[in-house]
Formats: sequence, C-alpha cells, structure tokens
Amino acid sequence: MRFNLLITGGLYNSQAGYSALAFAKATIAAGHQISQVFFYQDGVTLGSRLSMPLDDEFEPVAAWAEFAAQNTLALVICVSAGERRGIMSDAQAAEFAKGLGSLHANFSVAGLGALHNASLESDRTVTFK
Amino acid sequence: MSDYFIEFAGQKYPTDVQGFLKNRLSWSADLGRHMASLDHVVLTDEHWEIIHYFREYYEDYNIPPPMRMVMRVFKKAFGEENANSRYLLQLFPEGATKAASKFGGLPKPKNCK
Amino acid sequence: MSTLFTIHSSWYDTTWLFEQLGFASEGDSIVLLQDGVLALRSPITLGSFLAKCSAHNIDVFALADDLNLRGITSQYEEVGLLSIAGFVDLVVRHDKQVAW
Amino acid sequence: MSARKLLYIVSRAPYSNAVGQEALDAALIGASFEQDVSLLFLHDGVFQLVINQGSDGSGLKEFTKAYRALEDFGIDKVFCHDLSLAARGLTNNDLMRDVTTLTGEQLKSLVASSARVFTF
Repeated sequence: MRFNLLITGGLYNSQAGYSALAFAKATIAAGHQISQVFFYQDGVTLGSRLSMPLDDEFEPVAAWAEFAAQNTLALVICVSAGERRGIMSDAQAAEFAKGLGSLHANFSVAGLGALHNASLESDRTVTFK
Repeated sequence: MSDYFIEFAGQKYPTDVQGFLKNRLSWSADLGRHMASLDHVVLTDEHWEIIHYFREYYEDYNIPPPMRMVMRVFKKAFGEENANSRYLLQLFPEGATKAASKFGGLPKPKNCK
Repeated sequence: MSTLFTIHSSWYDTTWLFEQLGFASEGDSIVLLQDGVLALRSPITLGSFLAKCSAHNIDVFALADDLNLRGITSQYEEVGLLSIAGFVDLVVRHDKQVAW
Repeated sequence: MSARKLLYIVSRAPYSNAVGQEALDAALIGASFEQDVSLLFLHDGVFQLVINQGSDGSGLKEFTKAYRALEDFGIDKVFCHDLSLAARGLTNNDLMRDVTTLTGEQLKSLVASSARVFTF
C-alpha cells in the first residue's frame, strides 16, 4: 500500500515529528511504500538545518534526514508555510536577498499541489499534528 | 522599515526585494505606470482593465482573483476572440496574477500552487 | 467506508470531541496517541464515552509507547493497547484517517 | 478520474495562529485540482466567519474576507456545525456569508462520505 504522510505539528510544540517518524519506519518495515512526507503549518520547522538540540536529546531534523536518505524518501516542505516561518532553500533565500537558506539538504520545497497530488495518488494519507 | 523602495515624484515607496509595494494604500495610477516602466511594460487600456479588476477584487476579498474570473472580465471587455490565456500572457509576460498585482500595488501573490 | 480517528492532543483540549460529537460511525476506530493518551487519566470518567463506542461497534485504542513515555497506565479494559506496527495495520484496515 | 470528495475542517479561531489562513490555502488548492471540496467550520472554527472583523488595516491582515469569495474558487459547499454556533451564542445572522448548518448526525455522514479529510 502507498502511504502519504502529512506533518503539521512543529519542531518543539508537538510530538508529531517523532510519532510520524516511528510510524514511517513501521510502515516501511511492514512492506508498504511512502510516496511522500509533506510538512505543512508549523511542521515546516522540522526541515531546519539550523536546529541544534543538546547532544543527548532526540534530533528530529537529523533523524528524518537520515531515514529519508536510507529509504530514498521525498521530504517536502510547503513553500509558503516555510517562507512564513523562515525555512527556505538557498535559492529562495537568494531570491529574497536573505543570505543563506535554512533548509536541510535532504528536504525539498514544493507547493500545496504536491500534497494534493501525493494524497490523491496514494492509498492512505496519514496526518500527524 | 523595508530595505527596498521605489523613488517616484520625490517620494520613497517601500517595496519588497522584487518591487512589490509594502503598502497598497500608497499606490496611485501614476506610481503604477512608473512601476510598470521599471519592468519595461507600457500599460495600455487593456492592462488597466485587468489591474483595476485586481484592485477591486483585492479590496473586497484580500486575495487575488482566480484566473477563471479574470478571463470572464476580459471576455466582457474585449470580446470572446481576444479572451484567451495566450493573449493575457502577451499583456503580462510574467503572468497576469503576478504582474497585475505588482503594477496595481498589491502584495506578491503566494507561490503555493 | 470506515474511518480511523486519531486524537493527538490532550483531553482538556478535546473534551468537546468526546462530549459534543458522535463523530464516529459503526465500524470506525479511534486511536489515542501523543497527548491524546492523557484522556486515560482524565478526572471525568471516559466510561460513558467508551460504553457508547462499544454499543456502536467502535473500537478504541491507545498507542502503548505514548502511554509508557508519560508513565500512564490505562484504567480501561475496553481500550486496546497498540504497538506502532499495530497502528500501521489499523490505518490499512480503514479507508481514511481523520486527525484531531 | 472523477472528482473525489475532499473535506477541510477548521476548528480554531482566527488571528492567534495561522491555522485559518493555511486551511484556506489548502482548500483553494484542493478546489483548483477540480476535486469536490467541502469546507467545514467546527468548534472555535466558527469564529472564522464572524461578521465585521478587522482593524484599521495596519495590523493583522483580515484574511477571512476571502471566505466570502469561496465560490469564485470553486468551493460552494461551506458548512458550520449547529451546536458549535449555538454554544458560542452565534446564529447565521452573525456570519459574513451563507453557510449550511449541519447537525452532529449530518456531520457524521459528511465525514463518512469524504475520501480525504484534512483537519486544521
């Protein structure tokens, strides 16, 4: 079965990033596919390459980035939600004359159309808030 | 205060980095004409028809009109044969929503499409 | 078409969900996760809600990992404890999810 | 492929967060995909539609004005939960646009008949 994940809870105001990652791992382990993980609303903060938790804390951004790399998974940040919250690629940052971007290299940026495409093409859309 | 601005008729108008006005209430038709000239566009009656429509729609709803509605207005003003997206793209090579918003003093439309 | 309802936030924020809305239909399931599991220690008994769910053939689960993290044990036999793999299976068994 | 029923539910009030704006953005995109979109205001979400919002225009943007133009964007199914309105002392007369009010039972079938549900 093809899963599309939607994460709307933020980096430190929700457990969403952690729960969704555990869910994604279990999904792959059960032999399912993940078409895309889309980050919307405060969820876009999970794509910040500048997040620096203490050494003994769970690192949501790094954990997602590593999991995505291992499973060639698309991690997609909503462009407008990201721009509102200062999560953007180097290209976007340059467009706005803001210097370097803040987006982790394993994440990409797309519009809400990408969420709808993935949702309509997948068997299940699962939201974590 | 914005780092970017347009100087026109002895006044400074704050904009974003792409030249969209920060305060749509400071807009005037003359300023709009000047903004278009900075983008090498000479505004015709047809341009103005669309720009005014965008301004009125935005005043009412705080959102740019959908292209479907723009087409309807265009059709009414300039006839069925001229009202197609190709023609609109000739008028506004950057895209009607983006350019009409810009020259009309409206904020840059979201690119979440 | 059956629906999987997931409740992610505290009972104190979602009481209205339990009280006001008969939002689930026969064959649907409800999963408490994240702060949703706090409902299992709410001062107001979940008993009547659970009885209603049971009468309508609606299963209620809680994510065991999230209970353990918070040091909460369920006082309700009617609430099934769910592993993360079990959660994935539940998503598969329902047509869609609605997250609260 | 025939249009699928997408339901967007807003259950938070406007201005203290971006939930309403971002729910609206999502619903408009759903409609632009020519899907069968419904927008439901539930719980505190009914405050999104209260009439006479807005300050002098210099502060927070009155994004809720767009709710009066939903039909232009292809959304003509706009619902409010009746008890959510009543619990807040609101009636249809307090709202900026026409909505269809739904009982709990009708809300249940709306959720049940939707192919995808996005909650905000």
